[in-house]
Amino acid sequence: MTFSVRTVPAPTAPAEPACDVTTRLGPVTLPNPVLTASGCAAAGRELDQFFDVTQLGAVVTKSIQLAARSGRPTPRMAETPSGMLNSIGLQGPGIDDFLAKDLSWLRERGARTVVSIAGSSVEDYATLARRLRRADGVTAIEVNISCPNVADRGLVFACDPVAAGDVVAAVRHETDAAVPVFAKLSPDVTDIVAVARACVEAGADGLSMINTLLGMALDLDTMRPVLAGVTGGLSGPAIRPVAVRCIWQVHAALPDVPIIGMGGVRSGLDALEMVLAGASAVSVGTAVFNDPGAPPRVLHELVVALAERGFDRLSDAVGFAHRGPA
Amino acid sequence: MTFSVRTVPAPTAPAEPACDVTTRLGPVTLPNPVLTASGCAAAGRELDQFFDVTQLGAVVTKSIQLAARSGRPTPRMAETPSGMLNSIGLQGPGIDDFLAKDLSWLRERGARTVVSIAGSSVEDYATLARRLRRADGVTAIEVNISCPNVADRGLVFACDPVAAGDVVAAVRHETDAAVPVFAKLSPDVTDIVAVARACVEAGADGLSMINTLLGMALDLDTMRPVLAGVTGGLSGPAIRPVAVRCIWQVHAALPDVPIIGMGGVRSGLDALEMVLAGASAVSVGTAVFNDPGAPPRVLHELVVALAERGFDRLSDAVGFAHRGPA
Amino acid sequence: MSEATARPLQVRGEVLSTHRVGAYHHLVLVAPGVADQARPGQFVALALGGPDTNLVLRRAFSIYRVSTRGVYGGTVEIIYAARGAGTQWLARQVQHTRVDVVGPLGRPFAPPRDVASATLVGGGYGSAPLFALAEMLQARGCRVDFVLGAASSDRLFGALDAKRMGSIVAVTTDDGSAGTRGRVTDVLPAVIERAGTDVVYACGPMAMLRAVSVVADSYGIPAQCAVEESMACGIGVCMTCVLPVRGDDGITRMVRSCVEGPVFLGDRVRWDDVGTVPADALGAPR
Amino acid sequence: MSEATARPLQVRGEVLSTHRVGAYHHLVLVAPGVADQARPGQFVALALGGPDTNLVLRRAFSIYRVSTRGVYGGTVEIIYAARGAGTQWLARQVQHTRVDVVGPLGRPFAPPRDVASATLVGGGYGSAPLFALAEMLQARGCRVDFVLGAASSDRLFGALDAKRMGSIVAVTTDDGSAGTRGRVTDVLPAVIERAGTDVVYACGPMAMLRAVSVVADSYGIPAQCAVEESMACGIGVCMTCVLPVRGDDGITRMVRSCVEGPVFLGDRVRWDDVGTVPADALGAPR
Ligand SMILES: Cc1cc2nc3c(=O)[nH]c(=O)nc-3n(C[C@H](O)[C@H](O)[C@H](O)COP(=O)(O)OP(=O)(O)OC[C@H]3O[C@@H](n4cnc5c(N)ncnc54)[C@H](O)[C@@H]3O)c2cc1C
Ligand SMILES: Cc1cc2nc3c(=O)[nH]c(=O)nc-3n(C[C@H](O)[C@H](O)[C@H](O)COP(=O)(O)OP(=O)(O)OC[C@H]3O[C@@H](n4cnc5c(N)ncnc54)[C@H](O)[C@@H]3O)c2cc1C
Ligand SMILES: Cc1cc2nc3c(=O)[nH]c(=O)nc-3n(C[C@H](O)[C@H](O)[C@H](O)COP(=O)(O)O)c2cc1C
Ligand SMILES: Cc1cc2nc3c(=O)[nH]c(=O)nc-3n(C[C@H](O)[C@H](O)[C@H](O)COP(=O)(O)O)c2cc1C
Ligand code: FES
Ligand code: FES
Repeated sequence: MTFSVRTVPAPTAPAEPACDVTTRLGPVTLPNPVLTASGCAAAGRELDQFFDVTQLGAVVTKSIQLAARSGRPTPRMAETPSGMLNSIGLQGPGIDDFLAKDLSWLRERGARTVVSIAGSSVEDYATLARRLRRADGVTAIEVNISCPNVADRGLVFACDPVAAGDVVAAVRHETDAAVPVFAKLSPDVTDIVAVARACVEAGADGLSMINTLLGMALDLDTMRPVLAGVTGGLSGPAIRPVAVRCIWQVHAALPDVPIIGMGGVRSGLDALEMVLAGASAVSVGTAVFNDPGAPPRVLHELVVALAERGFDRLSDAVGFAHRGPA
Repeated sequence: MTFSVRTVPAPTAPAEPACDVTTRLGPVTLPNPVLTASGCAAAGRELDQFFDVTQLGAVVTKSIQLAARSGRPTPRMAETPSGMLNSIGLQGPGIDDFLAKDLSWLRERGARTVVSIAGSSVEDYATLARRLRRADGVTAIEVNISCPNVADRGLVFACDPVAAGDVVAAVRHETDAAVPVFAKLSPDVTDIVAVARACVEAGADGLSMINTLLGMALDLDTMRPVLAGVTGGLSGPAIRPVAVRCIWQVHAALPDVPIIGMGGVRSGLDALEMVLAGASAVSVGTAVFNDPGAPPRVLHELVVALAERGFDRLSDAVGFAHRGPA
Repeated sequence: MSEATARPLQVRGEVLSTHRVGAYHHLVLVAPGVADQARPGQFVALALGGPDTNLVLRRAFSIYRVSTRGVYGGTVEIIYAARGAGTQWLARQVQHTRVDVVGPLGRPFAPPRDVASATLVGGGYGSAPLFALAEMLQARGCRVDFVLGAASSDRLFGALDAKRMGSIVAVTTDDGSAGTRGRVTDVLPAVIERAGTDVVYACGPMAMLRAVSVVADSYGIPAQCAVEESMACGIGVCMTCVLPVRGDDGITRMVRSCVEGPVFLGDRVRWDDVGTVPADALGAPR
Repeated sequence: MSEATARPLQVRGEVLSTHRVGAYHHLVLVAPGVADQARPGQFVALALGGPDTNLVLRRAFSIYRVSTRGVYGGTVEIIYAARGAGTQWLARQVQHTRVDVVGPLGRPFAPPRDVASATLVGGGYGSAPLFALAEMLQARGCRVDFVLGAASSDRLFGALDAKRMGSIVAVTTDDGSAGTRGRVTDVLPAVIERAGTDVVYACGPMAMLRAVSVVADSYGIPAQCAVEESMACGIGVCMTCVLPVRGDDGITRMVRSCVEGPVFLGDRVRWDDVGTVPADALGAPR
């Protein structure tokens, strides 16, 4: 609560929704639009100590790969003005451990789960999707395409509409039609609408945006990069204007494609900004590090903010800023 | 001084340099590496009320176009976490008025001047360069290529290596060899090194980076974009990690090309970070709005920081973080 | 306040005292040097938020009063509404907090060439700069009348000062909680007629300034209006604070309200076009 | 401090008092509930900087002391060095400032199964958590000795408390301004030998912990070391705080020091490889 937020209503349990906050993400309807962000909530268990994770629209898991990964050396983070850099390097268990320990816990707990997957080849992603098809408790798949493509000299999939489309098509092909596939886009591209379009044409049910911006910081004592990984991903309130712009542009170009918005959301008003720009759901990432109670607080504040503005339904607010008040 | 800075030595006049801070920008040597940023200092006159602008390495002027321009409607700005959005729309006098009133004042005042130019066609830029060739008092030209190219459906020159190179080649062709031409790059591209390379191959003596990131904010009362121009440029401390990364990447790829670094510099330590990443000079932009005395303060703090780290010459610190302490 | 317009200063100020006045806050800042140069209608720009703030822009406030003498070697006073992040931060500060002050900024109200009857119109905290102006005018032998308006009585600032200084003092509130229910322009014509007004001075919201201009125009008298546009720098370098103003040559330009204003002649400002770039403005897109 | 490890709480804390102790600051926070659960070696994570801060991450601090009773319904005390932006902000706060507190976090020091002779080694503010530990150990009948080290005497924390509680108290400073000139490990062997140490508990900089581990190893006794790694979340969700630790199965994993630590067995931590991913670690790049 001492976090920098634009409004701070009493941090109580979500109020009786004054408006219908269910939200449709392609074939799936969530009870509300507030999710965690991949890599900022592990697989939900730690946050469940602070609030009931089944209260959220869904838990989005840390991106899972085929095999266990140790990630990058430390230091893995640097604080920056209103933001942070991270270079975790996707440390995590492989898909087997994830299914056995994390997904099963989430399912038993009764949480909805968006499984984020990451790979270094189209085949990796396809295999992960195949494994998930046989698993219970997958509400949606978020395809983290901000990974280097080993087949293309390490060029990040998300930076190339063709490669991005290939990954999405492979995942869509392996996934049950009832499970929506969301492609997670990187803002570090010249034309995000082109990548968005390629993903949708390849079968993505929706788009998640934005992933972190590539950034870096130097340690002025050692005079070397702070991060062992040299560059890292910039997240937090600092990037929110970029996230809102990306959501706005893509919603303008593809108004029927559901968007999960993220990037610097700390408060219900920040979430509302993304909804008005075109997001059907909102993920809370870095804000969790400052306030483990942020996701339910954001939901509560969003509900209040929608009601104050006379919205009976969240869906009426999605993309409202493109249309303007009547 | 109450601005958010990483260090706050006494805000006095620059100390006797403990180290040689002259810096080479291609054919030109400046007495020190701290400049203003284009569009954040008008043409120097207003700041001269707060400090002696001849103390700076150079004044970088607001981007000048052929004809006078009224810019965009208001609101033209929005504050964001540790940053701001602007959509000024390059309001300014045309080149004639600029030469008659602004450049002549700067020359008489004894300031070094980097003239920033902007256009909407390659021919515009060439014409501007031709006009400047006949003018006295132009220390360098900074080519603002973050402008829509009318010949290419409004695609921003800086987003396309070929278009960027065309502009630079045209300006270089019209400019005296003794006057360096710097191309100012946009971070909103998939591969900034490719654009940098194209500019250098087209004859740029150096590169300025970064221009603002494309961002946007919504007004949560009106539920419409805050800016009359809808999207705007994000600047300020929030973007510094992106700027440092761009400087780092380009310096790594083109170590002999001088770079003017900018993006969120508030203090001498911020400037040092850019120098260590590869910048030979540093522009102070948004920080001036908070602290009109920022440029000389940054210079003073940079000199102190260099001396504290045992640098006898600024040039030894340029790109030092790529090499690491011996 | 002194008469000479000099260059603005940047000084390390300090909060001397702060207290509430109705819905507003009255802040006294030690700001050596700024006071000596300030003229009525000018403003100061304050850097708010402390060392680790995420606020990067200064905030502009009209100068309410200054004192150039005394133990503090010069104080500047402002009246402000705590609405957004910066002003809310300011409202939490206590004595001795350091606040970087830039000022005085902008063009002040111009006194009439001859002795004249002046009507001063203020809306909300917009009345703050009018009292120093009144003092200056009275020192020059001018008659001074006031019209003060606000949404409600707690947003009415300076009615007592006005009563002390003004010949006529007319007060309006939107909700009728003080004075006449209505707008300042509902009562302004009557005041102008009774006072034989030669010049109107106004400070307040844009809509009020526009309406005041229309009334003054209809009486063929000039209105000097202090406008409030969003400002990023306050010193003329950023071009965020522009509005369309007709020049002596009849040409409309997008002029910076921080350096060419905040005080403009009402009949020069194209009130209906504020927030747009009129098609006939210099350099307008064709 | 209570014995049960329960889930961490997030509470709206408040500064009760703050004062300097040598080069450090001693902060007493009202944090209802946190105190009741805290065990020696655990830490709290504080959100610093106020409503408009540009600081987005919490800061971790070892719990120095708690009090579960009294009018404030539970206080937590920490000893901190004001170095960066967050701790400098904290040092400027006075009574009543609100500080959001998450805690207690992490795995505490494990008491020995049987009555034992324990040597507690602290470096700088790292000695802060050792006094509550000493109390707990003494309550279980353990002998407690202290080795406290610091760069200089002003960075030596708790020497008086140590003298009150410890059988032997050895002090070292790098500059010789207090105790023996040198490092804690210069005097640790002698203490271990005199005290017949069964277990070492240590908290301080990484280099110290590593050296203490080596000494303990050479005596064949366990060392419980509380590490300090950069943490973004402190609650186990971000993976920034990892270091290479050998498990019961002999396999090295990059484990989170915020939830699997901060207390580790010294011989399990691969001190030489901290800051790297050892090639034989689970999931290391091939
Ligand atoms: C010449 C001038 C004189 C002024 N005099 C006074 C005065 O005497 N008393 C008073 O209470 N207010 C005055 N204002 C308005 C005052 O500047 C804003 O209330 C203040 O900037 C709001 O800051 P905030 O941090 O509370 O709001 P935020 O919403 O956090 O501000 C965000 C940004 O928008 C700008 N902004 C927001 N509202 C306004 C506004 N109304 N006008 C200009 N910029 C704005 C801020 O400066 C800041 O850069 C004046 C403005 C100008 C231009
Ligand atoms: C388990 C644990 C216990 C600690 N106990 C204490 C204590 O009792 N007393 C004390 O003074 N300090 C303690 N520290 C270190 C304390 O967290 C840092 O001094 C503090 O975070 C620095 O914050 P800053 O705002 O001053 O520095 P900044 O440089 O502004 O911090 C920037 C970021 O880096 C992180 N960071 C910086 N230095 C450290 C560090 N040494 N360790 C971990 N993170 C760091 C910060 O948390 C923040 O996220 C502890 C750290 C950990 C992990
Ligand atoms: C520490 C950290 C780890 C992250 N890990 C992942 C990840 O594994 N997969 C992914 O798609 N995004 C990852 N992200 C990006 C976030 O999901 C999110 O897109 C980004 O941080 C912007 O949102 P925020 O500003 O709310 O954090 C990570 C971000 C952070 C800060
Ligand atoms: C209000 C404003 C106006 C700007 N105008 C220009 C311009 O005319 N030409 C240009 O090349 N860059 C312009 N810029 C970009 C700056 O020169 C600079 O590249 C950018 O703001 C990043 O630096 P900063 O964070 O220090 O401001 C402008 C920036 C701002 C904030
Ligand atoms: S506020 Fe910057 S030019 Fe007026
Ligand atoms: S600090 Fe986030 S996992 Fe340990």
